[in-house]
Amino acid sequence: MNVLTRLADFFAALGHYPAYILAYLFETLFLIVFVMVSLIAMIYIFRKYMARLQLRIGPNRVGKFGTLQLIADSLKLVGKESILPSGRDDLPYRIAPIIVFLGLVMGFALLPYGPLYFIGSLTVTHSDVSLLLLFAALAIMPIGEILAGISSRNKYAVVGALRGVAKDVSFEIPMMISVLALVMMASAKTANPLNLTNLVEVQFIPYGIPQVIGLGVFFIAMVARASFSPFDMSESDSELVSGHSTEYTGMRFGMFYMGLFGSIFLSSLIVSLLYLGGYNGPYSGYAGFIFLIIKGLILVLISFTIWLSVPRIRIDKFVNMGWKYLLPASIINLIIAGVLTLGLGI
Amino acid sequence: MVEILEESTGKDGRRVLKVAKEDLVQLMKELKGQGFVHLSLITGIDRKDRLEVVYHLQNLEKNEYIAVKTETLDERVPSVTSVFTSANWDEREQYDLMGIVFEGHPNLKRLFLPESWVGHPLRKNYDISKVQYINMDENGEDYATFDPGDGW
Amino acid sequence: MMGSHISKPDEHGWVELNMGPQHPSTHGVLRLKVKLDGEIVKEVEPVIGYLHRNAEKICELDYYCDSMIYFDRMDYVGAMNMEVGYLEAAEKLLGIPPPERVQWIRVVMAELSRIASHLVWAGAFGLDLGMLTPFFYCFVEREKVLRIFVEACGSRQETNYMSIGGVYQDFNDKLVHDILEFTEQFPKKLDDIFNAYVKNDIFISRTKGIGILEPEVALDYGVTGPMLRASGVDYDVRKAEPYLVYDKINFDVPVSYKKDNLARFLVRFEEMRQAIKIINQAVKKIPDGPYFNPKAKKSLMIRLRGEGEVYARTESSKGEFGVYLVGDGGVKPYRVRVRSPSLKNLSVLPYLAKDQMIADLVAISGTIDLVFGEVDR
Amino acid sequence: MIEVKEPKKELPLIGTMKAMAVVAKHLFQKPVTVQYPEQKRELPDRFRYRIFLSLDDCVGCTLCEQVCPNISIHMQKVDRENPRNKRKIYPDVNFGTCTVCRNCEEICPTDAIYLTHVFETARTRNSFTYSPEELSLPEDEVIK
Repeated sequence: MNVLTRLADFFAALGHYPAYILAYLFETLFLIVFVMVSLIAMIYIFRKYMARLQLRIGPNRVGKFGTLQLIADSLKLVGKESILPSGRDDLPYRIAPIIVFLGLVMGFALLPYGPLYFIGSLTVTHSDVSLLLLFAALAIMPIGEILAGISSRNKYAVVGALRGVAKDVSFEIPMMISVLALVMMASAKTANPLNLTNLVEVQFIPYGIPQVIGLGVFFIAMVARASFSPFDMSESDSELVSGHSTEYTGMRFGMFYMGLFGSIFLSSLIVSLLYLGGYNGPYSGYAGFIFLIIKGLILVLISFTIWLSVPRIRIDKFVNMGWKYLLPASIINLIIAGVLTLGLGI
Repeated sequence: MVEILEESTGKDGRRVLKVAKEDLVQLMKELKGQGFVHLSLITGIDRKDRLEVVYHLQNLEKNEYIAVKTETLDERVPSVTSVFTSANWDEREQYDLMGIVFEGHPNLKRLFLPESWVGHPLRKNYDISKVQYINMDENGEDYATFDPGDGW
Repeated sequence: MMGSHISKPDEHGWVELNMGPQHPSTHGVLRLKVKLDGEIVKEVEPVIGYLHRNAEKICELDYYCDSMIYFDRMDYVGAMNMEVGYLEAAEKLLGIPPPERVQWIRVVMAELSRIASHLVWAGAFGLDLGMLTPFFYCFVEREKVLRIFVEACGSRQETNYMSIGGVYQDFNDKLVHDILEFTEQFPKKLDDIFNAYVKNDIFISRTKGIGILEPEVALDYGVTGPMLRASGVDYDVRKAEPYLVYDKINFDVPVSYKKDNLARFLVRFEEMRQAIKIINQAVKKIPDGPYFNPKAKKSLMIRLRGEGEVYARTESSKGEFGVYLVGDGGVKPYRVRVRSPSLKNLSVLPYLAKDQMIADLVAISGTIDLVFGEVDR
Repeated sequence: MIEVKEPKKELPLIGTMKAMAVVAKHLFQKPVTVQYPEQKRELPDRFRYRIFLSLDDCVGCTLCEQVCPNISIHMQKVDRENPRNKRKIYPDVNFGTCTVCRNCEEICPTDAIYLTHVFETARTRNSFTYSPEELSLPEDEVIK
């Protein structure tokens, strides 16, 4: 029993197809609300956490404990004039932030969220290849950033976009190879390992334990994907002003900003789903969603600590790292996974 | 060997050598050979009838600090950039603020003020009551103007 | 931003990029005209003067005692060092030596402000490299130093604490107590900050072996201070030509032979530890006595006359700070010339940053420790 | 002279984690921020900002005008009976350019001009200059 069928049952009087169409619509709406709420929560948590690490208090004026600060900030961003640079390439310039945001929402739509008390499973998409779809959706966001960099006709932005390309190329392959190892391990237990739900449910032992190297490689790749320090070369604020988003203002900039925080949360959820057992846990039939969120939040806090305490790595060093260390490590991890699956039958 | 016109000790106990400006570069070369590898400071002094240029040199091994003085009547002094690289910016600064032309300097541009600034502010006859405003043209280069409406 | 729009590459295929004067990493108003070949910096031309006030001219128009506040505003993160530098020259020219007590007080204050200056540098260097948090730890500590300054003289940054022939206000027991309290807890905090930086592999990879400055080149460009010492030249004005009472204090001059960014970082941190050592000794040794030379009584402040030429140099937090004063017997100086160490240190940037990456250009300009009040004056 | 040694080389990642731990440790420390209008730190005795003028003590000697480095002080004619101030001139202060250097306080022969702890001043750009009468009034009366 999941949300979709419950909604469809609710609208059953309208007939089979209209009921499902309406159910999907409402589900998408719920999802977007969830994404927005989690984004605001993410930015609030980041600002509070950063403030506490830096011996400050953080937002505390608007609302109790500054909880309404983010709403005020987003209102400010919406109300701001969007300044368009004169030499821009108009269409890519306008659609780039939308692409980033769309990629983010699609990523969230493909995750299995696990069951929550009486509502049942919160999973939105029921596809047998949701793992592939998820990584396809994840690959959309960098395209938006590159488009933004090239179309805004600014030298800083172009250098940022070039760095972004170099970065993406160098972590993408190790990331996919470490996911391949996961699929290999899962294929021994389930007939359809490309389905994320199956992939999570076969993790009696979280895959992070047999595949420590894979977890490390994947986590680094996910940090690089979300592009915060130490891997924020493409928008390094002290070198390239703001990288690909230099020429963006107002809500367009806000979309990049939300894309950044959203992808931190998204990558934390993905890591906890793939490697830390996702929504598995005691009473997971009732509280699976809560387990997932807790695991995700712990990873988010770790990510924030990394962001705040580690200097930016240089782009050539990162490319070096991607090809010389991450790629071999992920291949070793693949071999280990093979040995574990075929030899020991875990 | 360079003819030293006058050798004295300043109020701070430092040796002061005085040379004609024709001998300056030669003297600098000799001093550098003697271990004065660090040209610390170039100062121009407007003595109203003449311009005085003071070079402070330092010998790190002997821990000695001396001043070399030269004078000019026509605002022209040979550049010592061929001997000390550090003279480059110092001479540009003195050209900028004092109006001393260093002959043989590779890149004698103003250091602080925009190129179109009128006058050299450290001169005693510089009129500070005339305000100059600085603005930026389309290429990002600064220029100075007397018109307050044009400046920022 | 002006000049950051795409233009046609030049004959080498290099693109000109204009960093600054408003750029997050330029510590004020430095403008760098950079020629880029992809990520590689081919040519750098610093353009300075955006904070130029011509302090030398203003000092010429003012009385000897008034110039102090313009010296405060040169190196505004470590103002006491500038005051010491100016007074070294002015007191020699006017013939008003400070009493013994004042000399010890000045040493304490100069070293405190050296700590304050280096802390700003350490935090800002972290920001240059993309470390957000240690910046705040540095500033929390710096705030404690500034609190001592407020207690001593009523101002945080532009202190105007020292006057010709003395200091404006005397030390008291509470100040000594506060300073000792600070020096007691500071080394532990400093170690924390230090560890937050150097334990980091990425920090090491960003600094080690980058921006190598050979000692011959450094001397040729007139580089002084921690940058010169990080290049392996053991030279410190406090040792070579002791002013105030530095010859009565036991301290070491940190030197590194590695010549790179990391060496400069380590030298500056070691200088802070040595400064604590100096303060601890000096605070306890402050003798009793007048805090003002009676020859420079308050009502006579504007009637001091000086004649002759004096060049005095001190070791400020940036390097060798020299003041050349020429007096003509009047109540105002005839010519004031300042040797600002940051300016000389900046002039070596085009040499250091050639053929490095943009990220390293930022890191190198961070290690130079630029303060634009002093560069532009 | 001491030679600064490079720090011991840490294992990859372990060193980074140690540095992160140093930062994360501060999570449990108290914030240092002061919430300004509600909380105020006590001011040290020697803190100085707003300049006050005692009209009865001022003798109009113009020393403060001479010593002011920024030319923030100008003498103004004030019609006021004061036997010590025959010329009837008193200083005004432009707080827009005043650097609070304390030179005027130091040089004043009668201690008529002095700096105080008052720092919460709020003026518009056209009214930075305090006339001699305003200088002698408390801040809240001036703002009125």
